[in-house]
Amino acid sequence: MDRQLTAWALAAAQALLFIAAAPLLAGWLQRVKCHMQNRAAPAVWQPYRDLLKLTRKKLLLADNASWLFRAVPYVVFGATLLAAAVVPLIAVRLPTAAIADVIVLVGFFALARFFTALAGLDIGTAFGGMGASREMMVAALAEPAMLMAVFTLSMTAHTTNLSVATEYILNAGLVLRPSFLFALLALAMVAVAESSRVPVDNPATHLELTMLHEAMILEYGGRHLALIEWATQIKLMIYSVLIVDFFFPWGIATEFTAMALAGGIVAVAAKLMGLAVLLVVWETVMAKMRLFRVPQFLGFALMLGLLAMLTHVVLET
Amino acid sequence: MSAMTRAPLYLAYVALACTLLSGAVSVLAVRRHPDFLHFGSFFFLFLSGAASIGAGVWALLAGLTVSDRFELGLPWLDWHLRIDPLSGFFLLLLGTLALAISLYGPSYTRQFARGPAAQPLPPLGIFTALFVLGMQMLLLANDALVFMIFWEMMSLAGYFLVVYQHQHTANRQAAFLYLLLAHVGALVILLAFGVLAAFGGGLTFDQMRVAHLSPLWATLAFAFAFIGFGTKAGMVPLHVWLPEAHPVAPSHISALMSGAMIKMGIYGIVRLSYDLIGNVRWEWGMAVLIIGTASSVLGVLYALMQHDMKRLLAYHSIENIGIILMGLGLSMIFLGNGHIMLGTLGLVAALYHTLNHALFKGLLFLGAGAVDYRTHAHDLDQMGGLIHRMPITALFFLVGCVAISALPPFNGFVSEWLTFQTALQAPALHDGVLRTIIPIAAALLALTGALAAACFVKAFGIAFLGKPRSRSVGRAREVPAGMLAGMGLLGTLCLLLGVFPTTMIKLMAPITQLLVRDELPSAAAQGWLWLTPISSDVASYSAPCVLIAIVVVFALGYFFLKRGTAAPRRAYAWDCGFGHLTQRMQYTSTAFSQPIRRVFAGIWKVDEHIETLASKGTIPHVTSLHYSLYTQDWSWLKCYLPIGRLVLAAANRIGFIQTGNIHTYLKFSFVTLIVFLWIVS
Amino acid sequence: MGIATLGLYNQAIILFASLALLTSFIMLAQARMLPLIFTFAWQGLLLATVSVLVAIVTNHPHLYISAALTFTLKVVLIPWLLYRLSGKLNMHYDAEAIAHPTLMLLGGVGLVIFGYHVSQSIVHLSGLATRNTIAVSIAIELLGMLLMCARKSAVAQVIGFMSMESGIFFAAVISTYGMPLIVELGVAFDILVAAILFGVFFFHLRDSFGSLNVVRFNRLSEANEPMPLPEPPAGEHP
Amino acid sequence: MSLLEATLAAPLIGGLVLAFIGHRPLGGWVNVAVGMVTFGASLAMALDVFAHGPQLSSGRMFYIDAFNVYLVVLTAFVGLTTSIFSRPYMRHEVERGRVTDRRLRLYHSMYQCFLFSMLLALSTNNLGVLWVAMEAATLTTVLLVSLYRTPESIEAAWKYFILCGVGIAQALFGTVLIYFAAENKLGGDRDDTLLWTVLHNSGGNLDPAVISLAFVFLLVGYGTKVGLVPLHNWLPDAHSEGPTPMSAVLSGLLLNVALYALVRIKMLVDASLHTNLAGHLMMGFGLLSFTVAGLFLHRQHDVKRMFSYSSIEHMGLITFGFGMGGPLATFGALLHMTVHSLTKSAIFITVGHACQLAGTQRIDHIRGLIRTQPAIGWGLLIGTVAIAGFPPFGVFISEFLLLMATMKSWPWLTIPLLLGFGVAFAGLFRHVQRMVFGEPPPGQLPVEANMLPVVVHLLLVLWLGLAIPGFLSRWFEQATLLIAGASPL
Repeated sequence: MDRQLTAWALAAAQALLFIAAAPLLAGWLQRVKCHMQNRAAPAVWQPYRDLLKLTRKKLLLADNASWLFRAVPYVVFGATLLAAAVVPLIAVRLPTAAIADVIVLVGFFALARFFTALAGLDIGTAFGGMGASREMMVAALAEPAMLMAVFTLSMTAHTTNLSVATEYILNAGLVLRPSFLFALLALAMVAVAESSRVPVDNPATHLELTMLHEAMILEYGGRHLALIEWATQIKLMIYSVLIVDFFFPWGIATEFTAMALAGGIVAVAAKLMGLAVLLVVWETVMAKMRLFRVPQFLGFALMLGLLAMLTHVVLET
Repeated sequence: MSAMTRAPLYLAYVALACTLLSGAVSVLAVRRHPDFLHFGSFFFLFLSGAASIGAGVWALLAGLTVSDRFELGLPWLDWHLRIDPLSGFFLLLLGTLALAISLYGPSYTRQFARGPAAQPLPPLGIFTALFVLGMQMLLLANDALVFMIFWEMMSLAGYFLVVYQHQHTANRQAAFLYLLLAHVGALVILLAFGVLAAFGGGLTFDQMRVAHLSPLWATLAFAFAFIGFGTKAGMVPLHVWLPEAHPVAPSHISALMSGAMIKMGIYGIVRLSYDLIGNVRWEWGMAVLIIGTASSVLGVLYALMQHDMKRLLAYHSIENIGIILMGLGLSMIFLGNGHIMLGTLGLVAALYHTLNHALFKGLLFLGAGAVDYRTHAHDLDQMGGLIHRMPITALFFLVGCVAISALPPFNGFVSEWLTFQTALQAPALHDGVLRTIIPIAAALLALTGALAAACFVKAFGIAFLGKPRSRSVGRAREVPAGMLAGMGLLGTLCLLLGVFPTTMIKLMAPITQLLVRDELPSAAAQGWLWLTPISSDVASYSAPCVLIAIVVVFALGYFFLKRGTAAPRRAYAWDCGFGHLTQRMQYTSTAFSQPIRRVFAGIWKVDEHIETLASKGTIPHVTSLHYSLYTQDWSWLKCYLPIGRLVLAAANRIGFIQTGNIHTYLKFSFVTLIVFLWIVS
Repeated sequence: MGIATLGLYNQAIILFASLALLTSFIMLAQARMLPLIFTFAWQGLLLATVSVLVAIVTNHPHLYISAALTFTLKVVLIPWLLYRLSGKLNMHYDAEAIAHPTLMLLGGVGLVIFGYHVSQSIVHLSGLATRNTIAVSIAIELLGMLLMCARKSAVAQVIGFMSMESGIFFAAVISTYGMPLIVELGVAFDILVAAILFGVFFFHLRDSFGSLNVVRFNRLSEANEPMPLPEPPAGEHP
Repeated sequence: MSLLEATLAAPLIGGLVLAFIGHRPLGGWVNVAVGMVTFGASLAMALDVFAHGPQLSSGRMFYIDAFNVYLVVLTAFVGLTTSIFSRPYMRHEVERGRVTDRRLRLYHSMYQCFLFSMLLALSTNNLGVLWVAMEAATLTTVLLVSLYRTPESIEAAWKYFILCGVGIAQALFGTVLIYFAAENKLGGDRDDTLLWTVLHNSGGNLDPAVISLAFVFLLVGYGTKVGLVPLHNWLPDAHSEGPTPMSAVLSGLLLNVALYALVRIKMLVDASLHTNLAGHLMMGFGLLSFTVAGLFLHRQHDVKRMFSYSSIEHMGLITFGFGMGGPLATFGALLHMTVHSLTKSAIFITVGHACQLAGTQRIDHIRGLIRTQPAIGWGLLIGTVAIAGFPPFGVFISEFLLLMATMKSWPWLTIPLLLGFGVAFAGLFRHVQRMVFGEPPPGQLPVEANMLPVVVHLLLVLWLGLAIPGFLSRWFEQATLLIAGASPL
């Protein structure tokens, strides 16, 4: 019973840490990017400042915004928060992992996306409609690709429970699985698309031709925008942590001792920073692609996912 | 003891009696006394729905199987009736929908009592009753004759309901197509029963159960049953009648058709393949899985191209039938390979999704009916902004949209999740091909889910959000309380079934016990909070936690962010600083689906027409531009049209027999005589 | 058995039967109306004679009755009726062009052979010395039908019909010494009524079609006005 | 046996009486009254037979057994209901000036004579008399087909006359041959040799060669009257051009009677021929008629023509059933005979009113019946639904049985059968739907219609569909026992 309590407490703590750390990752990403592009870099804490500022701002709503428009940020944030709560960040065997497995995780993202798109349509602007339409198209292609990658892993681990899967891979030690390689690539491409980074989308622009995600949330401001921005950062972090957990789980805590947990934190931080650097490199060398080349990009991801699954079935069993 | 054990059947009889009464009462609903329909008929329908729910739940809870017979029908074949958990489950489904529409109907049908859409009321009541009666009886049927009689009665009553507003050509054509395919399907079903009867030595289901069929004949019987029932269920490529018939019927009837009638096809498939034929083979499962996958993907893709609200919903029925079939197919594959537990899981997933689809599709059709009732608009591109005019309807419709898009924590998600879980157990199979095909099917299921979400973002966003695109929509009002109650009932059930799946799965245990002699002990092993279909290590899902979490987030947001801040200020939309917005600047449904249309080009037969009108003058510039887009169903163009042409061409060819020249006629009989004489001598 | 071994009466039966067959052929070739009617009457006479002879040979007295019936109907009443009608419709002397007369005669010969072939399987039952005349009766019946198929004039068709009847009567006489009395009377009555009705119809036909050429009676043809084939729908948009 | 004689005498006397007073307003009523007497007598006789089993009249002139007794009742019943319908119908025709007094008299008198000849054909024990009665049925109706004296009607009557005459002549030849065979084997009293009872009891030892020849002639002969393709050409013309009551009785009763004769012959042939030749020929004929007629339904422009093709189709199905033999199929065929004649006559009655309503028989010009006169519209719609084989109407049950029987004995024949059902249904419904629904043409007014017969017929068919009453089912079983030699139970 006591152990149960500690587990739950740890789980809550991890979730809080997760959402607290998300802006930090974004900040770090921004900073590295600026360095790489020879620009003056903002502080790593900049995202926190932005969020705080936004929450303080007075709320301004478009005149025909409906109740849905005002509910959406909370739904989005709630869904993302849940997603964050079930991903093992520093330790496995945490009870919250049982709330939802990886398929439900995808479901949470879908929920968030669904309502964001509705919010985009609510005001009745052309941009909102455009954003919603394009976002749903991208999602429709990204989701099966992601699931194919995830299925490969969960078939290997005989589970869709994230924590259990991570632990399995951890215990299996270093196995050179071609399927994992393909799955990693697929998952990375999907992650790029889903967290609206270059080349699929460009978060740092408000140009009609390049916006996807931004177009939907154009009309938001104040605390609503804060919640959505935060949710976006959490989403990016979730994807990164997923990749880390699935493919380089080493260092994650398997028992609830202070030592192990500290080690877990350090390990995950290091891994995330490394991953961020890779992402920045990628974003710097790539250019934003035309909307209708995105399907080919994601189609390639889907193909990789299928390949991963096939190699798993054909070669590894 | 007997009274208690037979109670479900008696309750079912009560339901039948109430249905008949509801039909009988509506005979009196002549133009002067419409209330006989609005209150009398629907009141009895309400009772009937309640009674069938009672019967179904009782049969499920007690896991009873009660049979009975009547001195009717053929001299050597009485009417055999029987209620068991399976039919109980479908009775529950049917009763729930009947309940909902009996709440919704009284207000909705007022538009037929007077005004421009006035129609004679008695047919509506009578055939609604016969429609429900047909379904109730075919669920209770325990021999082929009764089953076929009421199966056809259901189809026929449905025809009269589809053609109810017969002054529109569309209704007549749709109704004809519907009845034609229903009739052909029924004949094929008849063949399936014929095979079973030939081996079982009789027409009663009990005789068929004990019949021993060789694999070949069993497969043949299954094929007939699958085709016949699939026609009713609306699986690709036998689906063409569905998107024609459902939109033109009155909306509460569309709800009943899409929610209950096509499920009878699923019932038939389950009943025949699991119960009557028995020992399922995995090859059948392959066929069902492939057809199901095709139905789901094609259904949702075609739905995306629709801009008539009810047509769109109808295509989504095809998609969901596809998902159900995928579950069934997986279940058959696993059963055929001897994995009883996984087969059970697939079956549960399929049946669960059947119930869910009944609920949210019924809800959505009722919502579409509510919009139609106030605005008389079918076309999405004329709607918009209804969330301001009809907030409660919008809320319920939104619930339906979230549920059908398989988003947690609503019910659609649970059943699709179970289907995924089943699919992910593919490694348990020995056949490598199966192990590869099944995950691919799962990926396509994911694609379906994502596309469905896109489609319902479009449906809800275009219809309810933004600004009204036509004047009548701008003037809409909220619908009467009765209609809201009907929708509210279904909406609440959508949420409940999504949040408490373990309870429902426990309730379904007797069905799997009956059909595959197994159930899912592990599903609720961790208590009602945790849904763990296989084991807690493999996969788990806790819908209640999800719901709680979202509520908590709302609460926190209220406390920490909202409280104390001033009320938000209203202003023009920013829209990147572009000027005044008119409703014509909004995305239309056609525009919304354009990217997907480009990505999946070739699935549809798309004809685009752009007519530009250039102005006179030295520098011609375009003054007006008219864009029109038709998307057509390939299966219609490539399959049905040719058949129709073939038949008519044959009919035209054969006209030479009737030349009108008496010499020809005499020669016919002369030659016939000579030939026969030659044969016998 | 050769014909020589038969008695005189039987030889006469065979002779007259073959003559009746000949009359059928003549009718087939006969283009003019009046001679056609007379030939038909002659055929009736021959058949009546044959039945009398059979009656004498096999001493079945009631065959005299059927002979009398045949005589009254086929020799007196019906020819007279037709004569009167064709007089009224003043078509005594009109002739119709027969399509491919030789071909038709050859076909007639073929029918005779066919009738013989058919009768082979059954004649052995007959106790009659002249049993092969059954083949002749079948041939007469079929020839009558051929006549109906070939001729354009309604009157000619009626004659063909009647000669079919006489062929059947003939078969009844020589194979089974005639049918039971009541049947014969009933048949005779029916034929009489039929003849009268035919007469009525000649006038109706003439009034409404202006001629008795049956080829013109094709208003009820279905060969024209076929159904249009379905076209692909123009999309869901109205 | 006086009851049977009453049954026969009533229409004969009625016909004679009506020949004098048929044109009076009273005539229609007398017609109905005679029909009632006939029906009452036949019903009483039926109960008598039902109580005491098959009955042979003194002088062995008539023979009533389980097979023909219910056909007699059916004939009397449909005759009665049709006469009820024909009273207002013919009065309307007289008002429209399509029929003069003389022709009205002719009509009423011939109507009864026609019934008489059919009853005679059903109840006689003598194959020769059967032939005579069949020919008489042709002769009595041929003038009614041309009652309107339009060129089309006269042409139709002429074709009817010639084709049926030729056909019936073949039947006569067949009868002669049967007599020939029987007379050779049985010898005995010449007048008995054609008696059905004698022939049937002697069963088995007739000469197969002669019998098979005879069967061919009889099949072609009576088959012409049944309307089997390709001998059917007279049927659509006669049905579409005559007055509607005639169409109702022609397709409701005459076809049945001809088929009855055919089945009787088949029983003889099967008894003496030990191959299944007769059955196979009938199956082939039936299937051909079934499919061809189904196709023809699609290309019709005249509503009465269309329904006459549907009659051909159903007759083909019944012939197929009888040809297949076997208790199940025979039971189905017998049931189908009953429900078809009830439904089809009801449909023709409704169609008659519909044509008077629209003033034409062209399908393209009949629209929106259900708006102008709901009774007629629903009647036509429900009748069509019933004839198309939808439950809960009896036609469904019989077709169900026939399909099951086919599935048992000739599985691969179910495919053409099913195709035929589908094609026929589509052909029938595509037209009827257009006539019943939609907006009526401007100025279309209701007519005086007596829908009682329709209601009664359809209710009976519904009853037969839900539950076959005990006495009727026992009749069918006895008849099945008689024909197929085994009971379906």
